[in-house]
Amino acid sequence: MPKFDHYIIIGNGPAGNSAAEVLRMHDDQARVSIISDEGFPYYYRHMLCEFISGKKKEDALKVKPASDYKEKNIRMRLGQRVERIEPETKTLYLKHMEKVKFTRLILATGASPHVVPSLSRFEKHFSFMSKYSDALKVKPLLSPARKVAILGGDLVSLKFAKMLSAMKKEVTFFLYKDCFYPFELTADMASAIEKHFSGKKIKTFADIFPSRIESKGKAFEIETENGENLTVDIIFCFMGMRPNINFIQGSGIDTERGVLVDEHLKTNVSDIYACGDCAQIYNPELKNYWISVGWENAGIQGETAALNLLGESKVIKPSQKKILDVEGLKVNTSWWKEL
Amino acid sequence: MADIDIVIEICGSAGEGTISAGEILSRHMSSLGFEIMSFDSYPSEIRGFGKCVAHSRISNQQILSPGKYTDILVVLNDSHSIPQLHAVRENGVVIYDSQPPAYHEEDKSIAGWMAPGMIAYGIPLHSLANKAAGSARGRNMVALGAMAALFGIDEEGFKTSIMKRYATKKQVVIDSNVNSFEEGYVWAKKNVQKLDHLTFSKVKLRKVTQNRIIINGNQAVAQAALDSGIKLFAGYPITPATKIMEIMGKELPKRGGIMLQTEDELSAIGNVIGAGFAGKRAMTATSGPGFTLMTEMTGLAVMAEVPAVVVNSQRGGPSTGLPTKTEQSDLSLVLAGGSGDSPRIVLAPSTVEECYESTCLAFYLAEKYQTLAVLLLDFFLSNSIRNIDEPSLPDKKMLSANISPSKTDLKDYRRFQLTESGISPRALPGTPLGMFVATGLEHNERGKPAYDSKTHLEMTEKRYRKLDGILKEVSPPTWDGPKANVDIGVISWGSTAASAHEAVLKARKVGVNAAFMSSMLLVPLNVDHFVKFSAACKTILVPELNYSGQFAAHLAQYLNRPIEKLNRITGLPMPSEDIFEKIMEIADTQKR
Amino acid sequence: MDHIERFYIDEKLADIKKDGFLNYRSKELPTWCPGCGYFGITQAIAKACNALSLPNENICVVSGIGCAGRYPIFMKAYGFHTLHGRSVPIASGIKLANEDLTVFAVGGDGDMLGIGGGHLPHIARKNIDITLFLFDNMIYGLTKGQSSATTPLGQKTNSHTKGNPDSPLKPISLALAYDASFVARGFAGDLDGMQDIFMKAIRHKGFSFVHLITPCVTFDKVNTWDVMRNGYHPIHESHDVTDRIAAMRLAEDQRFFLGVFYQDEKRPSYQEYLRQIHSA
Amino acid sequence: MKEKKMTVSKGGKLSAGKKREGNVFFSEDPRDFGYAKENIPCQDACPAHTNIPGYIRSIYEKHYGRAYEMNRMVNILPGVLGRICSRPCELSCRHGESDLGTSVNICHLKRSCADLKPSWHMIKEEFYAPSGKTVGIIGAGPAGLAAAHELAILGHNVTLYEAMDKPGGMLMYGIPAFRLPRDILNLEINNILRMGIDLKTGVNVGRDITLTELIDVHDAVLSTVGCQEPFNLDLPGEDLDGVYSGLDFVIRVNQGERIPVGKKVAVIGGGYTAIDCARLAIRLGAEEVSVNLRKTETFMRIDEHEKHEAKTEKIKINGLVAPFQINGTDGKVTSITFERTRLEFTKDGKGRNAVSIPDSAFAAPVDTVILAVGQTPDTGFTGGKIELNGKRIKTKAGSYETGIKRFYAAGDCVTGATNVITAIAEGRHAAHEIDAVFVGKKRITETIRTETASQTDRSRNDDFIKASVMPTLEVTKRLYALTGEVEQGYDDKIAGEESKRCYLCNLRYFIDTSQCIYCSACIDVAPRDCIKITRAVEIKKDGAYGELLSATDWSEGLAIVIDNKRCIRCGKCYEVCPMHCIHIEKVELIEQKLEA
Repeated sequence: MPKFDHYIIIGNGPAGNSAAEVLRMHDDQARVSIISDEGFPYYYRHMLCEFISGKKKEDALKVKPASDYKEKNIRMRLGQRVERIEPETKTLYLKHMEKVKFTRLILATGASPHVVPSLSRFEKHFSFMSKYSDALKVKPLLSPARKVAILGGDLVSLKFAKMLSAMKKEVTFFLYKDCFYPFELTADMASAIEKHFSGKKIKTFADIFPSRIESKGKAFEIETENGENLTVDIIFCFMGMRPNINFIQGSGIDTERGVLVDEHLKTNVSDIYACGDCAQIYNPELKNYWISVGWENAGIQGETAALNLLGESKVIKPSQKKILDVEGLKVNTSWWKEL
Repeated sequence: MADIDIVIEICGSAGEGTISAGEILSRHMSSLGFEIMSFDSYPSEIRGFGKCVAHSRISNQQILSPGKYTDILVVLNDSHSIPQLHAVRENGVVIYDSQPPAYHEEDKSIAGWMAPGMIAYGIPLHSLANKAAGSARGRNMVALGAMAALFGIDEEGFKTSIMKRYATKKQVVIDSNVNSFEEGYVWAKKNVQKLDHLTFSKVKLRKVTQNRIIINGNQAVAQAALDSGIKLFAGYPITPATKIMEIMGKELPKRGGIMLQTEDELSAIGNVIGAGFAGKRAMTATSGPGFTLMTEMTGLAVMAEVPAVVVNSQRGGPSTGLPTKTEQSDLSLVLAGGSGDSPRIVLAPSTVEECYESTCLAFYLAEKYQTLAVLLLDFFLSNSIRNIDEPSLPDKKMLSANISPSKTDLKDYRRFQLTESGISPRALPGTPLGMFVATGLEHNERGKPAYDSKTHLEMTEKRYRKLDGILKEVSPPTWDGPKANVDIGVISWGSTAASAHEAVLKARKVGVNAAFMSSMLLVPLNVDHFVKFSAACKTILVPELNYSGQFAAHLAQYLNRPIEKLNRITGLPMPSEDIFEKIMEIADTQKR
Repeated sequence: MDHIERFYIDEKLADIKKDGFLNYRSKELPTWCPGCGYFGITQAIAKACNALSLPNENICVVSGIGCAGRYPIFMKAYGFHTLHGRSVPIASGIKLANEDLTVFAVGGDGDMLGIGGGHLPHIARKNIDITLFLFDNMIYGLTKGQSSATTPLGQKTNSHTKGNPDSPLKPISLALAYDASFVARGFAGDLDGMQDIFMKAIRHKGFSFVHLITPCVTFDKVNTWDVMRNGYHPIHESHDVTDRIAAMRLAEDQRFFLGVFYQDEKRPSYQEYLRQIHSA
Repeated sequence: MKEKKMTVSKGGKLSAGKKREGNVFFSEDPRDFGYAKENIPCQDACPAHTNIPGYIRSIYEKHYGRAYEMNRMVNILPGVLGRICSRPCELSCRHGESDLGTSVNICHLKRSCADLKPSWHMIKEEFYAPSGKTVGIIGAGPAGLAAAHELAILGHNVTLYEAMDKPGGMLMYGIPAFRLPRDILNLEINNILRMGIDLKTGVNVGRDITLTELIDVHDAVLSTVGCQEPFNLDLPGEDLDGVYSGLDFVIRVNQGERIPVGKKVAVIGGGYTAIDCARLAIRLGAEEVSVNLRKTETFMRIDEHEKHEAKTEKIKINGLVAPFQINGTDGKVTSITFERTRLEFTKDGKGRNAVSIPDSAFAAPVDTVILAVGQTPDTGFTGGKIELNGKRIKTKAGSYETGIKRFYAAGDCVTGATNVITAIAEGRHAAHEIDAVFVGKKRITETIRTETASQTDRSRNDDFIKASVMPTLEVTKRLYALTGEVEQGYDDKIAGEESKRCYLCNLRYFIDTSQCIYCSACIDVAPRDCIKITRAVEIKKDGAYGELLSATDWSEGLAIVIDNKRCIRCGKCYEVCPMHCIHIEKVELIEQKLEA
């Protein structure tokens, strides 16, 4: 009997791709489509730093060649944005004015950089490093830049600051405890980082916000809360990530910080699943909701969501705590971010 | 400094400005110093549901064929463009409307059909056009603007090209086009992140030494006719030859000539024959269906020995067929159409340059040999726009070719005198003592109807003898490649010949021992050269745009050997890529 | 207070459905340019056929080439889309073979007066009972805007960029001169007027020549809807349609008139005439 | 419309269709009401049925006074509502449809007509002759004020009994001054009172005078006491120091008290009062303020502007938590224990319930807890003689009359806590009912007024104007004062730009089917799929039109119809129609006052 199933995955990151592969592996009949608003094919996000510094070329970023999708008969819709989901009719409304029907849907939309509301009025001055398109934007700006400011902080930003400093840039780091990602920075970790940075001649402001940022020609003037003034050529913002769920709101799929799912990664609407950085899951151990962080975990969630979509009932659990190396300091963290 | 050789296709619905966008693009790129070859395909409905494709190959190196694979597809109409996607390269670029007025149902949007490697840029063509000019008409210009921004084409120069194109229109039309372009440019610059690597901005261009003109086959024919001293053009509108008439309507009166738009092709060729009889150069232009009508009268020109130049720009299929598609299937009609044995001149140019050259030749030969000359173009060649070096004008000898009777001749004037050359001195009306009667009936040397077997044989032989002279007037066929021990010899004609030539050059580059031959003059055919060429080649391949292999069949009677054929009737010009593949396939077989 | 009558679309739709003129449409949406006058003519033909309750299967529409050549595709009837200008002979053949059919010959000014103009005098003087609809938009639309046989003198077209050097034919005068037994003119923007004419033309026993004025919205920016609407006047009720000289005077008047110019009901059609002489 | 034969006019020209200039038509046909409901969604969404396209057009024409009056016809406090309205209209604005951009800032425009009306703006009220009847109204909140105004116009003597010192009710006491400056409020209240309304403040009905006494002195008594009684969560620890009820908190701050709130404040609840409490707490010096919801932000019944301003002021909104108990030492709050919740569908499958997750309790340290989980009416003043609907006053179905004769009730005390614009609408409607009883017939009815209109000067460019942002006070300047108004208002330039964005949904474009030749010229120029070859039109149960069903088959295309629900009034079709058979009408839902 021919099947008319159409499984759609929104999002072309590790969660979306592993979900697509699992679906195809277990079901060679159904249509499988990935829709992504990014124009560039599935890439290694962590290599973006190397990409903008010129160490890695564009092709090295690609996780797999286009032919792989052709062989697996996975339809790829790049550069297409889903504007609205209508679960009653199982229809997606795309920004370029196309309606697409699904029989089952996996949301793997990932997350976007967050800017704290008090700084949101300066957002237009900030550069980000979370997507390939960000990197493309930043790349030509970076080489002529001499002075760089970094706001917030996460593991990538520390690595990035080190890299910039090695590129002989003058780096100023505004280190915010609250915004550190994916965990809160303890005081001793913060001071260790400060110490480490001063060794690399990176100026650090700890928990001091800019109170004014203005563009002056191609540069930016920053006035800090404690009255210091500095001029920089480019400002990077690393204040953690927020799940990409805006377009889901109002559809009847429940969201809070992320898309609310149960331990099977099912949303409140039947036939719709969520996984990866956009999913918000309750965990009894933590007595809290959590959101996945990181590449591998997204992949595991993608697989789980796909298997459950196909009728299994696998339970997702936060993995064991893991030790991360932050600038020489051993830090215990898990792969989740408490909300 | 890089090289570039890319194909851009703009695909839309008829009436959406698809063709004009393509034209502006080609003209602008040519003005920058690029080589271009572009052509359009469009339906016979003016508006409505027909599909239009403006296809341009743009390169900084020589181009002989239009290019089979698309590097950039610009989508003005999704449903028409979906079938065009198969020609887009694996990592090609697709530009489409991201803001049409209503939702596409699933699979009606091009966005759903793109292959995984393709790069898609969604531009809100509809709303930007609306914003720029208050209507969606300017979507084509928005698309051009976006292309300029994406592929590094100078904005200001492009705007000038647009203004030039609409120079004769009202200011509001010019403005809305330029504004739409601007809107697309600015939007794309601001909002589109470039993921491809195609750019015109860093390309090394050849130095332009000679005056270059942008011209299509129809224009070249019209220009050559004007340069050859045409005095009357009579015509009836028919795709794809209409443009020749329109140019004549504009240009001919300026030179003291007349463009006569007749009520039908019967009348058109009648007027041409009338003018020819009176000693003036005249021409008509038509396509297959019109030529079929004219065969009522082509025989009259041959029989009455009146010069007449007829252009047949071929379209597809029998009957009304495929009015807006290209094909080379009128060959048999033109070689033999009409009643009785009627020798005529048939010239088939293969490039826009040759369109000019062959038209000049047609006027010269028709006048000198007092017969019908048919120029065989095709839809593609008629509409294929090229930038070419300005052609050299026909010389004095060619401009005045009539062999007039001498005083001695006039003493006892025999208009249809049997001569060695087959040419009988022709008196023009107004010439004292030269009066005669021309007729479509078989006649004797004086023009009197005569149906006896001797006269009919003598006169038929006389008319055929003209062909020997004609053959000597025209340079022999092109033979490119080794003169002996050739593995694969490719023979072609008309527009396909250019593609074939390109394919042979490419094959030789990869080490295949191939040679190429083509002849602009199809009747009379330089059989000797073809026989020699054939003898030098292990395999002969004849690619052409018809189903039955009309030229291959025509050649076979002289070559007396098996001929490999490559036939296409897709309605599109012959891709050199297909010929190349065929050559490689044959080369493979030969090795085994 | 002057109350206006309200417009309720559900009632209107019900009225239209009940009316029945849609039965004379095929399923195909017309491909003419939006705004084309041919839509108006199409509408009026459908309404006339409906008003006369003509059985669809007894209607036969024959056309040539051109924009009007598409017409049979959009009408629910027997249709024949033939060669350019040759619709009249084919239509005449059909009528001569089966007198029960209502036969329309449809064509534009290029088809009927240009390439096929030669056929016109002959069908008129034979008085074969077909109705000829001349869709006259005064230009060649399908070949993109060249002068046609009815393009006004001096009008700029794509073939005559300095102005059309040929005087236009006067279809009404021609038809009168050719001795057509029914001669009328309608305007594509006047639905009621056209319907009235069409009903008379179809009922008429003999050759009916209906000249229809319509704008070409794509290629003719001179003879536009509004220019036409303001330039044509209904024939006054007092006109005697049996008076050919009066009709000729109207046809040759500086003003353009709409309505029935001439109708000779007494003259037998070709087939009637044949019967008469053979039964005599 | 009748089919018209072509006639020769005086100029010898043909006339295409019948022009219908200068005609006005009134209708009570359900199709017309349905049309207004579907096609003028903003007006329909407004509980008071404010003529929104009408007043926005007046702003565009710079007739701010007229715009103000258009509002005042149904809403006597435009300057107030222009600031604090919960704007149900904007949710339904057509400009906010997914492919059209964002809604028009209707509320901001309402404010701008109040702000920008000229100093010589003159009010014209039309009064009915005095009736000699008297009405007592209990509570001078929005519903009471609206009712008083309407009754005064209808010729009745009104006495307002207000328990507090000043009139205005929740507007005066329940909304912080940084959202609603008091001078604006006083001005508009005085505008009502100067119509001869007798205001008695400081009168507590039930204590100073009984309801029975009141009914005796008046021909009718209307209760618009609103909701004053905070909901109780009955949490353990509610009696601790540092625990406040939200409404109480706001009223006390509004009366000038600076309540000490400590560093960490947890607000429980997700309504306007909750957000107001949180924003006041920040202004009172709190460092960390959170708003805690049982469900999620999605289910908060406040508009996005307020949410955004709150977040800008660093207020955290926490979802999926249910307060379990309040903990303290020495009678003072120290922390609050929450349980995590998860969402479940309600029985009808549309809403959500928050269900506590077992074993998920956790404690958060706080200095102050503000319980702002809603209010109910306090019906103590009736002395318990009245039939109730829960805690609300019960009225007869479809009426404002209570179980007691000549005693009416309207507004939040009947409906439960809603919003100001609903209260105003309720007050007016109650006044109309009382009037009808006095007079013996309805003197004010709703009707659809249709008028022939001409083409507007709206251009397609106007559709691409971005929504104008409301200028706001800098965050740093906000937090140190309790009164500084955060939103600064549009100037006439911004208001003009914003007004251009309105699609003028009150204009109806339609095709006269008797003249249409189906040429699709209109469809060709349409900017979206707003014109259809139609095979049928759905009729809804209430008699209104539903969707147009398009025909793909020529023989089924009954008519070409403009779908006014999709129309964005660009006017292109009107311009191109060769038959001139597209007509424009202005359709308005209006109130008609009957006159002898």
